Amino acid sequence: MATTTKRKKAAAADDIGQETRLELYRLQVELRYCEKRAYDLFLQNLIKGTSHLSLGQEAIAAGFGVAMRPDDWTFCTYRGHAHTLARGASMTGVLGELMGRSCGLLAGKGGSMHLTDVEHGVMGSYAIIGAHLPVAAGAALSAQYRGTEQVSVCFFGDGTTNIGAFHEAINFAAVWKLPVIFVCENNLYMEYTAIHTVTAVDHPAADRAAAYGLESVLVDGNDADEVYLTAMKYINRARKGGGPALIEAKTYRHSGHSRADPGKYRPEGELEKWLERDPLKIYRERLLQVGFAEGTLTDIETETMRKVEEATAAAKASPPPALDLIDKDVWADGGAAWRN
Amino acid sequence: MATTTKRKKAAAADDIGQETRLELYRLQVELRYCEKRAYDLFLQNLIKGTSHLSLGQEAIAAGFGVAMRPDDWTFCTYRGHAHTLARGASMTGVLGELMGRSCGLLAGKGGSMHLTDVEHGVMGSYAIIGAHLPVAAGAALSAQYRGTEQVSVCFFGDGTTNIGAFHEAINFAAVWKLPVIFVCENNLYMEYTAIHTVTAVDHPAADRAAAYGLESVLVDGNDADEVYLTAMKYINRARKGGGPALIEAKTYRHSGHSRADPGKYRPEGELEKWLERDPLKIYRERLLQVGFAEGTLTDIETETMRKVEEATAAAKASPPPALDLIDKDVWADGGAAWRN
Amino acid sequence: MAELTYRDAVAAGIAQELERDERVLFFGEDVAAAGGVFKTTVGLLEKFGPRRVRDCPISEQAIIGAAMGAAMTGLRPIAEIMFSDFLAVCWDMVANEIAKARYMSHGQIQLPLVIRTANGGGARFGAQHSQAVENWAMAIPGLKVVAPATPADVKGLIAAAVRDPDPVLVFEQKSLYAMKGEVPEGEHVDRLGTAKVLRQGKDCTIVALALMVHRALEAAETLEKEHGISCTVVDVRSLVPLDTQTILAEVAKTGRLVTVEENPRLCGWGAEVASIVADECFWNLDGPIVRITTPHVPLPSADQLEDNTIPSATRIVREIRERID
Amino acid sequence: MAELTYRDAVAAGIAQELERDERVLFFGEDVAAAGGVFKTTVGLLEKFGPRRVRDCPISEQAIIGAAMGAAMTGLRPIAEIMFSDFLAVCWDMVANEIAKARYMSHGQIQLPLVIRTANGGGARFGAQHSQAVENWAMAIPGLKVVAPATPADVKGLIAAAVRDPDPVLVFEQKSLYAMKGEVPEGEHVDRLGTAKVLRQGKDCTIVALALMVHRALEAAETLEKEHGISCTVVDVRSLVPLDTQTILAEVAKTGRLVTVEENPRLCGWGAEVASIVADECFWNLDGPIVRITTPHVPLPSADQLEDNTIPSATRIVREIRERID
Ligand SMILES: Cc1ncc(C[n+]2csc(CCOP(=O)(O)OP(=O)(O)O)c2C)c(N)n1
Ligand SMILES: Cc1ncc(C[n+]2csc(CCOP(=O)(O)OP(=O)(O)O)c2C)c(N)n1
Ligand SMILES: [Mg+2]
Ligand SMILES: [Mg+2]
Repeated sequence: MATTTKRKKAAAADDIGQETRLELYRLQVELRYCEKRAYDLFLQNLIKGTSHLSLGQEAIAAGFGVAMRPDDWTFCTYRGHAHTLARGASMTGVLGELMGRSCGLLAGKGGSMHLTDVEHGVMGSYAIIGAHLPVAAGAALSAQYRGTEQVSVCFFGDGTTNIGAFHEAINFAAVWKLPVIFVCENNLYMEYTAIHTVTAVDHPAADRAAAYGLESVLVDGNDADEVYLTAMKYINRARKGGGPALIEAKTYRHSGHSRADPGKYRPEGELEKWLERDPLKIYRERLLQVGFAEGTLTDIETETMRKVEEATAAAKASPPPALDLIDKDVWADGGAAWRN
Repeated sequence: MATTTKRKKAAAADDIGQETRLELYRLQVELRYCEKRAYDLFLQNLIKGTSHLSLGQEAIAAGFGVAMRPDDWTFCTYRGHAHTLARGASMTGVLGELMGRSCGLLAGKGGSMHLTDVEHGVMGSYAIIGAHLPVAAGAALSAQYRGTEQVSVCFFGDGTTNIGAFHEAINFAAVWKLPVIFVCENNLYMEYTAIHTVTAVDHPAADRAAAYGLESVLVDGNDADEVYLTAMKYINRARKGGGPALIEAKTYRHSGHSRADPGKYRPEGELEKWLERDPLKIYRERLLQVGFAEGTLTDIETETMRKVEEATAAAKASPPPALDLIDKDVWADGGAAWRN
Repeated sequence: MAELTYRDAVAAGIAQELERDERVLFFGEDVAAAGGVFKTTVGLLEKFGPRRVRDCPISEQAIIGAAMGAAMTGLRPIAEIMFSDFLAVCWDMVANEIAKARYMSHGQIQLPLVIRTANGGGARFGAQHSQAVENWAMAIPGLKVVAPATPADVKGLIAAAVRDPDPVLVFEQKSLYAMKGEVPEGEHVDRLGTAKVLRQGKDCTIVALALMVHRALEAAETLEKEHGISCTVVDVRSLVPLDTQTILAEVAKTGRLVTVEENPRLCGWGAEVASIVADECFWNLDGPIVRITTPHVPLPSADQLEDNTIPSATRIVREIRERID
Repeated sequence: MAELTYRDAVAAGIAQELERDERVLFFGEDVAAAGGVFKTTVGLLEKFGPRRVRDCPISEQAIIGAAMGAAMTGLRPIAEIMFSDFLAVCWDMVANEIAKARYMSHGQIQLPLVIRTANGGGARFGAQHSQAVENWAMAIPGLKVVAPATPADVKGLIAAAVRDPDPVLVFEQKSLYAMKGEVPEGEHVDRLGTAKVLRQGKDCTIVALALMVHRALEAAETLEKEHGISCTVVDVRSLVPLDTQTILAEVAKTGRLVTVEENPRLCGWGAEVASIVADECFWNLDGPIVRITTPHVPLPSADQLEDNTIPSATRIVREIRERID
């Protein structure tokens, strides 16, 4: 596994164009700023219910977001704000949904755990562990059946590798060589329980790839270049009929599992160690190293912050959803009638 | 894998006492004769519903049956007649249940797919694929919790390795080091579909053991000695706190999946090839080779046939279950009341 | 009209839709090469090939999840769950994912898909292969549910289900597979949400579903001939949408309602129908509402036990004689 | 009497039983070290240690299956399913295995086990974390089902469930976790199968469960004070066994039944109660049976939407005013 990782690191230096690099940075900054804003909005009690942030995990969503074709499909979990934004969904739509406003992506009907933006290929966020892996396989089946060369990308956590649907979906995809990339974001914890205490192997996804005839792929999930290159490799392979991949990206969430969680179960010093490996920090340093000007980066940061402010204002200004939505859209006819 | 198998074969020659050998033979003969009788009883329409025979797979049930301690637990599938008998359940009780008679192990309430004999450690036969793997793990948890050194043995087919509960149960058992042995009887087919067409790896259980931190164990399921020695090894290890094992035993069913199935999906010559490797034939030859007298074996055969005849007669003579059983034993108070 | 078995009508319904629409594909366990364990899909693989008719691993969650993913990206899959009892192993996919996706996504996600399954008892298969679980599905907002009682209905309702833009569960009663009946020649498409009045009477309205329809009809014959009690029999056919207009109208005419349900007692579909009638048709009722159901027990296996657990025509006759004057 | 939150009463109930009986053990996801995502099991690990209070992988089938295997071999496990919606991922274990094992085995297998779960809406968690699914469990023969509405009841019914020789599902309403109430000091064990009459009235009998009990009580206050309509309120508490004696007696007194259900409309527990009353209490009814339920839609997330979907006291008042003279 260590070797795989090294080979990727080396490749990273060469294969990524300058424009792509800037986009990878811009996207990570967007995801970071928007999540931070979401956190502020909780504290102001403008976001009700629950919410699960990807702070610290941005490199994965960004790396894949940049590598995907616009008509590819993303399947997310409740921890899906970043993945949704990474496909180009409107920030106002995301923040609005978190706040339960009518401008929300789902007009407030779904909530933070169910972000969906079909126009941008975000085919839903799924809040029951494991459920979306089979669904992502099904989308891949559809691409294969219709010969569209679309690829389906499915994100999930380390804890998800212990549920039955994980196993069924990956075998199913492997047998039919479906163009689907399963991406395990290993952030070391399920909700509050360390993954190693409940899993029989060290690398909950990578050590299980062989059980589906797949190669073991373990990457540094805090290095956007590495994620991007890995994504490109396996997405392109899947697009050409090479079948599915299972990728484990090691990362860490800076905040608690959800808004209610102060993260007290973490051993002392762990967060600090990972903050050293903050994907944004790593990437900013790398860009400066490879010759980007400080000003280029601060421009991106300023511009992104402006977008976040704009989106926040728009979402705050948006009214709550109309009550008649309650009885809408159970069925394709727009209604909810179960009887005549 | 090949090496593992060879090492076991070599061991087989030395480690098995003569008495054990005879018991292994006797048990295989019993399972074979009883299953054949069950088949005859279908043809006479004395067995209604469905029924799944283990003809050709007897060495596995027998090998484990002989290796287990009386207080160990067995968990079977719908294809569980042999495993139930192998723990000492009454043949009349088994045939009676298949025939829906009041002498049946379940008095006709369960049917052929649910054979249970708690007194003999047969903790149920489960007809929904995969369900009993977690249950077997739970029994093992109970043994571990109470410090009884009991071991739980769970039999299932190759097709079962693709369902979610398989994955959950084995990880769960591995994490808690539970004394449970998962035994995959790989008979090459699910119902009518060849396992290799729906599975991403060649050995559906053995190639997945590593996903749970377990060693890969592949044995010749038609060689009762090999099965017995493997069973002894892993059962004893589990008993001493060494945790679970996942064993794949290659075998073949001589008849169709269930009574309705003529087995037409099999490639020509396949059955014939496997009949050459009939576990009873193999074992009988081996016993003669290592010095048992022909007469000793025919005595066993005659005596077993007598038992089968006796059991058949007893089951046939048994009345159908009393209708008041319908409203009995939903609850521990013996009744079925859902209201006052 | 052609005479077909219910089993062959299933195949004919699927074939009709595969033929018509390239977006339709069909998959499940042992459905392709073997033609299904109930032989309901014989010949489909031969006719439509392995791209459109597929055998799956024993992975119900993957099967139903795949149907969902395929449906939201433009296909119109038909997935088979071999026995309806096994819906329990993929219930999350059915009840939490498929049923809710359209609503939660504010209408962005469409799920034109069909789940077919062999439902109900009578084959001595025991408690895990004989359940009538149509009420499980009925209880979930976002699912449409049909349970056809005849060859013509099963073909026509499968076709309607495939063409419907929403997820539909088709409960085929496994004891009916061998039943023969007339099926319209050529294209046959029925309508979801429509009950059928099979018989008109004066004394009592029997509302039944699937296998129970036949038993209700048999009971109604006997009641008429031997006991002078004249019954209307309504075949509900579709639980969601529910044709309450027909049910309420027929109950209003006779003043009495008897439901005959194969599902076990508690929270069966008959309870829902009873509660609707007890509200909206209350002033037309001349006496108590009677529910005849499988008792609230798991289904026993032995033939005599099973036969005395699922409602029989005899039991329907007896209960109606006792309860309806 | 001590004042406890519903949340702390859950922990107290589990602790009482762990203390009393060495065969009891408790496991689930994030329940031990973290004390549960709803903080309902805080302190149990510290008090009883990791042998008896355990954190599990995200493997609901394994968790419930393990509870089953442990129960049939002599333990009395309590398993937690974090949100009741997740029962769908292990529904086979619950509905097909646990519910049927005793019956199928002709009484050989005993399953004294408890499944606790956080049920219901009100927390803006959206359609997959807010369902009231007590009717799913009620529909399955072989399961006992309770849904306590107060801290005292949740402690006492958990204790009763643990001591019961049969499998019991305890539906805790997650919006009630913060509610405070008096709980008897010392050992407290309630009885399954008993409803409670919380208020006597003349005009109408409201039958409610869990969170809806509080809304029914509030509505009854308003109806009495502001509209001169006097209502009986019955807290069902236990769906299986169901205390039909109490329900029938209370409906007979007022002549009217209104059920208030959090579950969505079709096949809710209220339908079952309505059908029982429409049969056995028909001649005592003075008017239609009214069911107030969450409409038959998945639950929306935004606060205003959620508040207008689950039955509120205001809606109960309005419907009763419209329907009861
Ligand atoms: C079937 C199911 N079980 C439990 C939960 C509750 N739950 C929500 S998130 C979570 C932890 C998931 O951990 P992981 O897969 O590592 O993802 P992460 O949250 O770390 O991104 C759990 C247990 C759930 N949503 N679904
Ligand atoms: C969840 C579930 N899906 C499907 C079935 C139907 N079914 C019964 S046996 C069987 C094949 C099982 O194959 P395998 O595990 O190899 O066992 P074998 O019958 O070969 O012993 C299937 C698909 C079932 N009982 N349960
Ligand atoms: Mg995680
Ligand atoms: Mg097999």
